[in-house]
Amino acid sequence: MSNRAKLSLYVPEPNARPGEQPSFDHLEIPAAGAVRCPDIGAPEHELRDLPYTLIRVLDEQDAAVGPWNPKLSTDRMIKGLRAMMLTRAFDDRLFRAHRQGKTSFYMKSTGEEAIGAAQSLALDQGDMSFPTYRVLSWLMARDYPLTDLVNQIFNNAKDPLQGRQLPILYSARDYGFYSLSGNVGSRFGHAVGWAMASAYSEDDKIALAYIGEGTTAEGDFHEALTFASVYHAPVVLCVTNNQWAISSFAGIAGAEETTFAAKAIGYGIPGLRVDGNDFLAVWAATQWAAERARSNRGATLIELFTYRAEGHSTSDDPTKYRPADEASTWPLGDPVERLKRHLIATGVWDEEKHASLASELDIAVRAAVKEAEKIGTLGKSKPPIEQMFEDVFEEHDWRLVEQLREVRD
Amino acid sequence: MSNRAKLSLYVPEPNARPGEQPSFDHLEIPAAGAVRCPDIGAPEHELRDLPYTLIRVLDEQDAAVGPWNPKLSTDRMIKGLRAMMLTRAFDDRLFRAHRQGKTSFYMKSTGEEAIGAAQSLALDQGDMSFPTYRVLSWLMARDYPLTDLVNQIFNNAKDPLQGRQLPILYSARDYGFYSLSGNVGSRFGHAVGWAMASAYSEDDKIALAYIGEGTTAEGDFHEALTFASVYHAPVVLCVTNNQWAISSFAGIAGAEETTFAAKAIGYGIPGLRVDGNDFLAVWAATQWAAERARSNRGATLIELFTYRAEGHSTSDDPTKYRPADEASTWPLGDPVERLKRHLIATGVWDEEKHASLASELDIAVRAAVKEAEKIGTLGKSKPPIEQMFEDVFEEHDWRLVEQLREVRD
Amino acid sequence: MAAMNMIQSINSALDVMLARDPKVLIFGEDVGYFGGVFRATDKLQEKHGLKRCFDAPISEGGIIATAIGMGAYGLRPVPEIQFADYILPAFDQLVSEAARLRYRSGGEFWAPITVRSPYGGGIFGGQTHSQSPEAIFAHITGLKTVIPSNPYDAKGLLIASIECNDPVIFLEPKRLYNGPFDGRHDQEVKSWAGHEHAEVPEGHYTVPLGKAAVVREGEAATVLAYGTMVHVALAGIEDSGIDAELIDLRSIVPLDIDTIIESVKKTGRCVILHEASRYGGFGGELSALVQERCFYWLEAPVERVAGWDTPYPHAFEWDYFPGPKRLVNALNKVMQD
Amino acid sequence: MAAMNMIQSINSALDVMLARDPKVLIFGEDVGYFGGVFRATDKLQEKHGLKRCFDAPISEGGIIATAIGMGAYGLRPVPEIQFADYILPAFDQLVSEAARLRYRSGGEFWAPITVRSPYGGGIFGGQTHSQSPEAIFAHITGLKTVIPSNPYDAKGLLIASIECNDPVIFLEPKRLYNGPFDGRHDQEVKSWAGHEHAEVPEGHYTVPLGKAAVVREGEAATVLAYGTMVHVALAGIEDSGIDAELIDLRSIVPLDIDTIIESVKKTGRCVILHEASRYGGFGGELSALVQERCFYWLEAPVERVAGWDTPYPHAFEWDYFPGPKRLVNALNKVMQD
Ligand SMILES: Cc1ncc(C[n+]2csc(CCOP(=O)(O)OP(=O)(O)O)c2C)c(N)n1
Ligand SMILES: Cc1ncc(C[n+]2csc(CCOP(=O)(O)OP(=O)(O)O)c2C)c(N)n1
Ligand SMILES: [Mg+2]
Ligand SMILES: [Mg+2]
Repeated sequence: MSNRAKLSLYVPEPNARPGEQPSFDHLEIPAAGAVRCPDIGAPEHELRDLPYTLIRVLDEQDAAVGPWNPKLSTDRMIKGLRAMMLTRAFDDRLFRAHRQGKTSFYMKSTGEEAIGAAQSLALDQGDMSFPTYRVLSWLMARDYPLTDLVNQIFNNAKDPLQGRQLPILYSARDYGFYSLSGNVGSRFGHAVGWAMASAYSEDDKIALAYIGEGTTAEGDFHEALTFASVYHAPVVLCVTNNQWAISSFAGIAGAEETTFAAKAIGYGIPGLRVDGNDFLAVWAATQWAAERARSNRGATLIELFTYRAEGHSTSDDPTKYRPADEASTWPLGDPVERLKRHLIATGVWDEEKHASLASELDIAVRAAVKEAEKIGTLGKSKPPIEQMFEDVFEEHDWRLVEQLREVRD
Repeated sequence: MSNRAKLSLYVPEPNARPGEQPSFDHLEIPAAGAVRCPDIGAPEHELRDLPYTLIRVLDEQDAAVGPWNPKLSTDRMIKGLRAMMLTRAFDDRLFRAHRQGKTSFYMKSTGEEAIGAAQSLALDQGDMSFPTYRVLSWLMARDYPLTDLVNQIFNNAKDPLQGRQLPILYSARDYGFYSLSGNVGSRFGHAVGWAMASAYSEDDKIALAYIGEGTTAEGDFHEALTFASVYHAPVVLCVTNNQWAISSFAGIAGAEETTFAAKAIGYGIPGLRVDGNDFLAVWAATQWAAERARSNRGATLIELFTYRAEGHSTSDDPTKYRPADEASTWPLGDPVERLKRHLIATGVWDEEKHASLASELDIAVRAAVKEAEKIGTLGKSKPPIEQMFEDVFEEHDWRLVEQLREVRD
Repeated sequence: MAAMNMIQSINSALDVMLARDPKVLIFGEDVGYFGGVFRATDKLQEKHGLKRCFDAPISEGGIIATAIGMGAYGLRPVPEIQFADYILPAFDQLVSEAARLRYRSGGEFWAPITVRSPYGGGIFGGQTHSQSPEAIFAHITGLKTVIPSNPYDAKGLLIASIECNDPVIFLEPKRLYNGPFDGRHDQEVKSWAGHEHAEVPEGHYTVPLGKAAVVREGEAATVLAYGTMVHVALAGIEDSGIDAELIDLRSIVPLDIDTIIESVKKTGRCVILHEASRYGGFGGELSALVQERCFYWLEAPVERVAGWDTPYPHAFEWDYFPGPKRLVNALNKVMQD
Repeated sequence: MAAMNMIQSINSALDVMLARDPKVLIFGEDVGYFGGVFRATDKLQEKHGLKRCFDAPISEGGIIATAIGMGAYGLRPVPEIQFADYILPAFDQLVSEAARLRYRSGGEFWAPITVRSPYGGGIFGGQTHSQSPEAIFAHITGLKTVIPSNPYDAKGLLIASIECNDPVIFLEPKRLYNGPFDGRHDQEVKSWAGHEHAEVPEGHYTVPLGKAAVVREGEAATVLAYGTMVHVALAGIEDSGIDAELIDLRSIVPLDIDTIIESVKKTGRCVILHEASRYGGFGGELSALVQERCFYWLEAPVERVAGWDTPYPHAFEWDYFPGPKRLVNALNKVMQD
């Protein structure tokens, strides 16, 4: 035996569990406007401070301040607000539809709506996003037909995905929204390949990919970043750090040790850390990274720091693993509220307009659900049985021909 | 069509191909002794300069200088020198044996002998290394029986691995040398699990793992670092950057963008970049990382910067993809020569002793090869046929029983 | 004895082993404080401590790699993969490392790990929460693959797997967690309460790996099944009115070849039932083994009933899922021939 | 026409497609300047430019993920995985992504990628340069798996694969690269020179996927094989003196079921030959299909000759590798019965 000290295994734990006092005191949150905005041509080694701070534009007085202020037109901001509000209205209504047995599954993105909305509007038509299940606001910002969403969720005869997918795992090519899958992380590298293909083809389109902070632990994350870095792929790689991965806090993905934006440093690419609940900050950072990509300067990693305000999905109860009041103590607020207050502060918006927009959107969502219900909810209507065998391959082989025949008998 | 500029795909290329002038002018090589040696208790954020420099101890005058000087006893240095020289003698002899058809395969570690030798001696008995195929000097430093190595290489009746493995994919548990496999990278995470198990068991043993710079692109690398960081695993993770991965230069693994040591930053662990041809620097950095691990401070990533002086294996000819004289222009020299010169400079060694040691080792290697040849070379002798079926499981099931019977018929 | 559903009996197996052997530890996504998305590890962290049952990063490859390293050190890790659909990122670790470590190291190192994972369909989980990947494991030399069909077996087989010194893939038919399911999806959901195999001893016991169970004796035909399909098979046999013998394989590696062959030689007819898509599925191996060894006893071709050769299609769950009706058709077919 | 070995014909297929279709590009470990460890991409970078054929990081998962993204964009990438043994880190990408993209997206996206990879044994490559993983691909709905056995087919099948809009696993029997190999390992190494299928057109042509080749007509028994085993089978048939029909499957998905069934109905006897280990191998599927569809024509059990159920054992290469002698034994067995 040596006389060395005993080792002991360290296992991270969140600072509060149900029944305990939640606290975000450990967070260092710089004031809005405090972080510098470097030139997109700046070399990576001059950017290594950025992963350790937090880019913010909307200040405590609801003003847009500092060098990252994207100075958006009122129109664009209202479009963004609308997309976020629509997302929330839709989430609420469809979550209830799940409770009512109209669908097998649902997932909300409450508190994270700024991300998809700002990025969808900041990128071009023709650019391609590689989404997670939590960026419905991307589609909302591009006016994807609500009824088609509900048809997919109900897996009915008009489901654009022919009943083949779990609810909310949309695909919407024309809206710049790549096919989702239940596996987390496995499309991150597709975005890099898509971006490389665009560059190979001397096109001008870029890609943007999302991954949850929990999912950064997958090998896919590293492989995507490696390829993006080596081939200078025109891609914006986004880590949505909502601090939870089902019941696991971000410390299980390494958040006790460093930030997710800091992972960029290991690949020699810029890493930005952004207030994900600040629509304007998300927009600005995305635009900065998109410009880098478009000017052949390669990939950027953006950590969008936010908070998953509700449960993971219809399958879990978050009060089983975190304090019920944790959401209310979260210091970066609600993205919808923050943009609304900013618009009011600048004089172009008011409570009345807001309420009327909210009710307009609620009506639109109800109408879409109604229309989809007419076709049918889960199990009451489904695409024709041939659709079980279509698209396995471009053309059927004898197995599928025989099996379709057998099913029909 | 938008009027954005066209993108174009970037593909890295080395600065010289066969027929061109090799150049290492782009390397920044700090003087020996120039890099600070922080306390092992220093927090990660104070260490972020270390991945961008190069820890060196042996200076141009063959003196050991600076804060990283491990101040080794002459005995230890001579032990290290011996292990390196033995590795080289063995490599030369067995490479020739391949040419003579005595074995199916061989791989040399020429130019990289300091790494395994220093680390093997710097760690404790009972610690476990998770090797690549290029750290034979680890076994040499721990006096693994030469004949057993050759028996494995010849896959003869006395092969300790029972003829089941490709030559040089050794396993030597009692020598702290984990089982090799042909797959690159896939044991990197085993080291982390082993280290976590040691900590879980309140043992005092640590693990050390190797990976080639090319192989850092595998998902395994990232997954291992993630687990090591999250659970503070007592492990030393080493990237052997010998600048080539078969025919691919290190740029294909991301070396144009940053250093391999810098990957540590993304996990919030220290990253050291070390002159891998400097036996004393390798020793010191290893000891620093081992002390951190042993004091429950968790993992360290070490990039060992070196140069693969010969071909990848017996299967390739490096002059097909890099200038034939690249090795001779490599500025960090030969690890054997450098340690030898240091020992001579300090007065404890001389050319005569060196020559006599070299010939002693050569004789030992020849004797081992002879002994193994007596048992048999590839195809002339092999373990008993039962060994094809042993160790698939702890105990045979009926399939193996039946198949052994069939083979015997 | 206590009445347990399959989740409880699995939890009990883990609890017993954590208490009995300090070398046993559990980790996986959400298995710690939360107790797993299916509650299989419920309260184990609270009871045995943070370090015995803890959350892992979302990294199936990392989980298995780490488990192998722990196994090589001398522990007996029992990692959980949240859904068998997500075991694929760890496939290389399982095949190239766990399965091969003992062989390639000449017996110096091995990986006594038990990888638990919920698998199979029938829960409206869609493409990636419903698949049955057993065939790709059965083909891998050096891996054992175990699939229980009831609470009693689940506990006994899981303990046997944890105590086994070989790597074991332990696939839990998630549709059976809360009750037996015979494929009659339009009928009321059943619970395990009152089921004979839901009487489970509280303490330590094992069900040996490689020993099939004859669930129903019969003379007319042999039905081979495992997991959820054991219950579907019973229902199908009942519906068919045919006196079929039903064998629950329990583990597909090692396979209880003797019980299979003996039964088919007796009945002369054989139907194989599995959820996984048919082509290249484990049914092919079973069919080949049966006809190789019972050719002269067979009165009719060995039939396979399986999922179609499509991905698992959410809205078409009950068109895809091989229910009792498809078994009845196959039984009628082998009886006619 | 030119005389080509299999490496040359594969190189020619790639060359033709790079010249014909700007959407075709190649990447993989060491495929660029160096031209691949087996020289399959020799001179393609020089001829078609850096961006058409380039080196990739050592990251099989990353290579396939990237290729899928390129395919979704509209290109036709032809990634190389250096050895089929190393395809496993990309298994999740191939199964969960490439194979499922078209289906799950309702036809909006697909992955027209062709993954080339040398596979199989007989070259003293040891455990991880010798394996035959085709069975685990054959089981995956949405993937095609193609395995040529000679230079002519290799080129024609590879072009057909690249032009196919589905993901294709293209497994190249590396032991056949430089010459046919009939398993008689103690005899002199043969080259392709003079072999009838080594006459290869220089330009574009295809061999359709899903169409088997009857390599030898015969009346007494049917032998099913692919890759290197086609040559072993010919030698075995010759040694046996039995008038067996030999079918080279060429692709195992899609499978040319009609040719197989027609032959077995004619001969009444069938032997299946593959290099991969037997249990759960693709031979099980073939055996099941044959007995399902030809039961009443079969005079003897369908036999399988395959690798043993062990990892690929370096020193025991010729004990493990199924050579002509094992086929002769199986043929004699089916003829006796
Ligand atoms: C490969 C894979 N492993 C595990 C899962 C199960 N799973 C679904 S969501 C999830 C958590 C993801 O957390 P995060 O990445 O933080 O995203 P978030 O849900 O917070 O948006 C897990 C573990 C999965 N879907 N895919
Ligand atoms: C998973 C896997 N992919 C590919 C290979 C083929 N291969 C063997 S060695 C090698 C290069 C490794 O380069 P590096 O990591 O730099 O190590 P070095 O040989 O330089 O020590 C490759 C690609 C392999 N053995 N395993
Ligand atoms: Mg999250
Ligand atoms: Mg290298």
